[in-house]
Amino acid sequence: MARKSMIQAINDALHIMMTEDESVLVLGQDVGEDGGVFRATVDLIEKYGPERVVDMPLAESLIVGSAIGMAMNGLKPVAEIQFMGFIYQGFDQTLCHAARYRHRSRGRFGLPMVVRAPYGAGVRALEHHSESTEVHFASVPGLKVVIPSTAYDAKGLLISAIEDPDPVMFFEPKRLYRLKKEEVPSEKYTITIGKAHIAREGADITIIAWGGMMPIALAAAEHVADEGVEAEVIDLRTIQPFDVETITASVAKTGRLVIVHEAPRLFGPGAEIATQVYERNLLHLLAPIARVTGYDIVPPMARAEDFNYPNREKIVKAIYKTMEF
Amino acid sequence: MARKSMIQAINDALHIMMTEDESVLVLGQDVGEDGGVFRATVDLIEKYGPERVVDMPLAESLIVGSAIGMAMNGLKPVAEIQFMGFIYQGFDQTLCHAARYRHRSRGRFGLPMVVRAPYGAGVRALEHHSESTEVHFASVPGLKVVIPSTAYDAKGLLISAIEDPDPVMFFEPKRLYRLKKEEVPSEKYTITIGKAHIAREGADITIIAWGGMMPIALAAAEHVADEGVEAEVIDLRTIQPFDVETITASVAKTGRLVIVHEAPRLFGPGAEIATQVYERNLLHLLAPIARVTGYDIVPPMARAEDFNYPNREKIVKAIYKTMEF
Amino acid sequence: MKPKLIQILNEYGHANILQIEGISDELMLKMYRMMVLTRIWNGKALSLQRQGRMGTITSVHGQEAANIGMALPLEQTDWFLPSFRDQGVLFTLGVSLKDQLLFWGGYEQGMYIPEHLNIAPSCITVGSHLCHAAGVAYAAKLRKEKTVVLTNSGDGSTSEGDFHESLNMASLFQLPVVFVVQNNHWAISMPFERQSATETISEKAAAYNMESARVDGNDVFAVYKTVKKYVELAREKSQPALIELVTYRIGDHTTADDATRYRTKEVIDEWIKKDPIDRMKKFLVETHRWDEQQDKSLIDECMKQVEQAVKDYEAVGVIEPAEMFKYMYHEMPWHLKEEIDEVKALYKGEDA
Amino acid sequence: MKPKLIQILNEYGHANILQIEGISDELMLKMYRMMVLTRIWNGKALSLQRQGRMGTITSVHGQEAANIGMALPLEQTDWFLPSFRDQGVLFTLGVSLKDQLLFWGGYEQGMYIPEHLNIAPSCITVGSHLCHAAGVAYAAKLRKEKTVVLTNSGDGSTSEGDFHESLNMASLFQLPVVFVVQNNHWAISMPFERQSATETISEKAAAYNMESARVDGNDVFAVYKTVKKYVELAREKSQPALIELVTYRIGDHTTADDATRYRTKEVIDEWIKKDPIDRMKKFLVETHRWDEQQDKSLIDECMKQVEQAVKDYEAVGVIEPAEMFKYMYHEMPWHLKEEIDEVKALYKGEDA
Ligand SMILES: Cc1ncc(C[n+]2csc(CCOP(=O)(O)OP(=O)(O)O)c2C)c(N)n1
Ligand SMILES: Cc1ncc(C[n+]2csc(CCOP(=O)(O)OP(=O)(O)O)c2C)c(N)n1
Ligand SMILES: [Mg+2]
Ligand SMILES: [Mg+2]
Repeated sequence: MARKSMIQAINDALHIMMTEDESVLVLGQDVGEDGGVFRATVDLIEKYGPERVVDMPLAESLIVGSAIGMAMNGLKPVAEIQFMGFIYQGFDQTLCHAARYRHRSRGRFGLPMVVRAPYGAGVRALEHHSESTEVHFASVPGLKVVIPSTAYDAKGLLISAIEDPDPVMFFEPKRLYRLKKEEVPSEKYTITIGKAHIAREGADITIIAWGGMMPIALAAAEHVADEGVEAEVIDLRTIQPFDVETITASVAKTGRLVIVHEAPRLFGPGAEIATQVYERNLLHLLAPIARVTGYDIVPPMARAEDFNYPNREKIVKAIYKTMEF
Repeated sequence: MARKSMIQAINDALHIMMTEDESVLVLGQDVGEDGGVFRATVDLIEKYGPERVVDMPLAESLIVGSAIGMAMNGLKPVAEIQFMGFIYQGFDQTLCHAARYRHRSRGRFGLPMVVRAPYGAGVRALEHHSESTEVHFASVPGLKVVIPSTAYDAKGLLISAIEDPDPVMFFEPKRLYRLKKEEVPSEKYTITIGKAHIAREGADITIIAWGGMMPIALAAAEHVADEGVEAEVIDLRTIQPFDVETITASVAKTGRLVIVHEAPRLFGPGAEIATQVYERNLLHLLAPIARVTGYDIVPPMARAEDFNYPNREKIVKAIYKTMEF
Repeated sequence: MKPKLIQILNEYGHANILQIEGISDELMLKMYRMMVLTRIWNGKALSLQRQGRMGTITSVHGQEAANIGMALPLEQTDWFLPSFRDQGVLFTLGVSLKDQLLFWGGYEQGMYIPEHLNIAPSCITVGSHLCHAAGVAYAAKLRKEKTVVLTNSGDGSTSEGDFHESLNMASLFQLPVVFVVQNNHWAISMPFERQSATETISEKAAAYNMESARVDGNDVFAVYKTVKKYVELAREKSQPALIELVTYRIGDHTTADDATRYRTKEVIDEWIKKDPIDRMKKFLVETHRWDEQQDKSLIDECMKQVEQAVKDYEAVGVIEPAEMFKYMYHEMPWHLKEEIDEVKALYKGEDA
Repeated sequence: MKPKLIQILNEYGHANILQIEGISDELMLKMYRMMVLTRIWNGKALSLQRQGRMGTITSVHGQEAANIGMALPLEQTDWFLPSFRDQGVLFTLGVSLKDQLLFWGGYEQGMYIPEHLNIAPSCITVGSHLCHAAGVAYAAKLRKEKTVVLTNSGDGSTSEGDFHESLNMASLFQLPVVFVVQNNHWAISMPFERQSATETISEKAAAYNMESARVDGNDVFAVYKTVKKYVELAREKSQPALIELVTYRIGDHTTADDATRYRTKEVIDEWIKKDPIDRMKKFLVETHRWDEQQDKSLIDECMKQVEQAVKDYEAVGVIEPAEMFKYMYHEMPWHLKEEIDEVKALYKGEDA
């Protein structure tokens, strides 16, 4: 056990998997000597050499596309896209190829590959550095989408993603990369993809969140607890395929639901979760499901960033509105 | 007035706009002498010359990207992507640039551009020729998404799209291109983007559909009418921004809703529509909203295509299930 | 600088004798047989399509030498990543006539490639598979295998960004991949000179500091020998190459296309004179390796093979709806299970 | 074939006299002044960043000659499509010091370019804007304007598919666009020789049958004259070009980067000897066009200008939340109106 930040836990997972399995390799922009712009891949090149820690040319379609070829031919590539905002140039490769090779080859070429990318606001950098567009991947049949919210989860989920026989989009909340350190076991462990985690139990209302929204969702839950409202907070962890069972069980108990995500609202990830809950729990619901989300705009640059993103106050407001319906 | 197929109506709209406005130009693969693989652009090159009817190299990112530049510099480009399945290579240009230029330039460079693409099943061709992924565009702030379902609408909506000061994704249901001819006025007319059309009135249940799903939605409505169920059928026409008013008014009246789309279900366009209705009409709803959609799979090739797509029977079944809830 | 066109067997059936040394008679006859078989299969498939017994299909007519010539240098452990006008390559490498009928006939199962063949499923999005090829080659090189990766794409693919990104990577990492581009002069209605700012494809290799060659793609000897040379360089020195095969699309782009809209019959006639099969037959007959009698039997035999494949194809029948869901993931997630149940409930009454 | 490097003013401040004929003293001093101003602004912005008064920012230190030299040949009606290391180009073309502080300081309003300047907002996604440039040039050519389009991108952009697609289009349609690439040797931590399979960028023009040149990018005369030559060719003959400016990124990639992780101080020192401003000053002083006294006043004057800009920037204050929604569409759709109401209700108590 040691105290690790999320970025260290991610680095830890990569070290473990590269040691354990010769077929695991890392590729992306600046992943070698530089160790990645967020330092997710530090010290890998020293240990595993430049052939397994591959500094790629500045070409996202190629990064995803060549990872596909590697996965077809016996490797388990972990591709890093520097920011989610640059992933779209690899969208054709992801949607038309990564997601479909198993199907297209009638099961012969499953692709055990991971595409990692930091997502969401938090570094106050230029345009394209604060995207939260996981829904573009969640809506692609054949992909899995995983988003951790703690250092512990990041390590376990990333190891699971690398071992997964299907392509996994692994989005990392950059605002949490170094926010705090927590105990992370030094050995290998996995966390099941497709299972949500109940981060806080409660009987009055359910909150679903993931990634960068988890700390504020929990803070909101603590806040309303002072006023006697016990919120159950579900960390979704996997966006696709998401854990509909845990969600519906919780809502069956609480009758109320707030969904929190950074992504824009319209046609965002919350819509599907809400719809599934309505389809399954309509008669249990005591109020309309509330969504607390980023707005339907271009993610603002540094100065307006805070206005756009969900925060504790917005969630608390939604909780009360839902409670009082 | 003359009887025209949808593809002829689209061609008609292009002729009218190119005659009326010198800044309108058409670009894409095989749009010139060949007139486009579906013949949407026939006879344009003869009338307007190769400089305004531009056969582009085989490069989708460039087709969208150069259209952006044209729109910045005073033109109104209408770009054709040969099939929706090949649009993803232009996704970065669409999401990061077409959708954002107005915002990024603080209003200076609005982009009056249209990207047309045939979508959906119906030609029984190879993989990538039957996609219905309008949700990838509907979820992008800054874009509009329009899908016509009749020859009349195709003409009026395309003219509106070309005149629109913002980028419009215009998806054409290829299965309806030549299905039948109908009366289409030969003069110029527009249809408001953002307004749905009530294609059939009814008081018992609302059906929302668009594009290639409209004929079967109407057929389903006629079918249940024989059993005394009067369905109101809304042709959404614009997916983003969709006409929430018409929808909620109808559901307030009927209390029941079936949403029909070809696109895969999970995180599909129906989820947002359903969620908005639940948010606004929860107390009017007499049953959960039903979704009749394509499945969450790779669109099948010819032999299995019919199994995947919504048809009259599937809709009728959903109507009865909703009525009997 | 337009590179020289490599030719061994000219359109009159005359071959440069020195250049064909080392090509055994057996191999020559195999080349010829595979070209004939491919053409007969192609003709049959097109006619099935006209009768509504086949889906939309690309015609490989005229490109048989390019197809067969590029396939023969490969070894069993090598890889091939096809696009969509390489039926002849696939047949030569061991894909069955029937599976290709299934594929073009709209059956997903036609996309299955038997485990013993290192062949990717056909890539329909132009150029995307070149990135995959670079990755496959990277994996082979990492493991220090002596494996070569071959890709096929069309002249149109050279305009796509993926072409550029893949060639740059292959050269940077010196990957054992041979990029073959069949320049059949057309990308649907676009002639190559309107597709590309360069006169040839092979000269584009300069941007990647890569070896390249420009070959008469209707000359099976030249195609074979050039591809073989670069396949061996890739194998021995892990060195990539770009090979342009200059050929011609005799047919429409696909059965959905009508090429009379954008090109004249005269040009096609010019190219029919350069037919790869005709010239090979002339050569074989004139050098007494072949005669009309043998030719007739070969054609008969190929027709029989094709007829049998058609029979087998048409015997396959309908697809189970549940098949659609089978290969989306290694393990089926809940929502697909629910959807299968939905489908089963819907179609339970019917044959399907 | 590695093309020859064009140089007029060497690192010792000696210029080829024949080559600078036609560059007036006034223009020389303008070049110098803009380079100095850009460096001072850059240093100030970096120091504001260290103090937490500025966002993440790219440093243009060392690339001033490339920046200013490419800007000066443009006419008022020409277009410029920037990427993100061309502050000097923007200043030279008329963008204010303050607006660039706002932009890097995290204010969207810093992205606004006044109507009289044909400048696109900065493109952060590497290479995408090259496609836009082709489109802008297409529109100009269609209208038969004598307008030239200039783009700037970095060596890293040459790996992207958009680079390839754009240059192919520009050459195919013979568009009046000049693609300038600042080869500053690095794309974050990747040296150019690991980015690209060719030794130079200019030789890539062969794949597009396009004119190209390779220029000492720290030599403002060579940059200016070469860009001017191709801008004029573009204007007169509607002919595209690719120009590689060989320079060096003296600073970290951005203020978020730590270049000591991947490169040594020694290399930087080598390049500091080739500094574009030092050599220009030497030249100006040695040829009696300038003296230390004037230099001191210039620096003072630039510092004052920059200080004023900083004051103006810091006076701007907070953004209204409703600003976020303003330019998403020409007309605001219902859902944005609802969201604005939400935001207004949330923040109504506060200053914002
Ligand atoms: C990315 C992409 N865009 C468009 C298409 C539609 N399309 C199919 S084949 C083709 C032309 C291909 O030309 P070429 O590469 O020369 O191959 P050929 O058909 O001549 O064999 C086009 C545009 C496609 N399949 N993929
Ligand atoms: C498409 C895309 N991928 C990745 C990035 C992240 N990124 C920002 S700058 C940069 C390196 C750019 O290098 P170069 O083009 O040489 O320009 P320079 O920074 O040297 O001016 C990278 C990888 C990006 N902005 N866009
Ligand atoms: Mg071709
Ligand atoms: Mg650089």
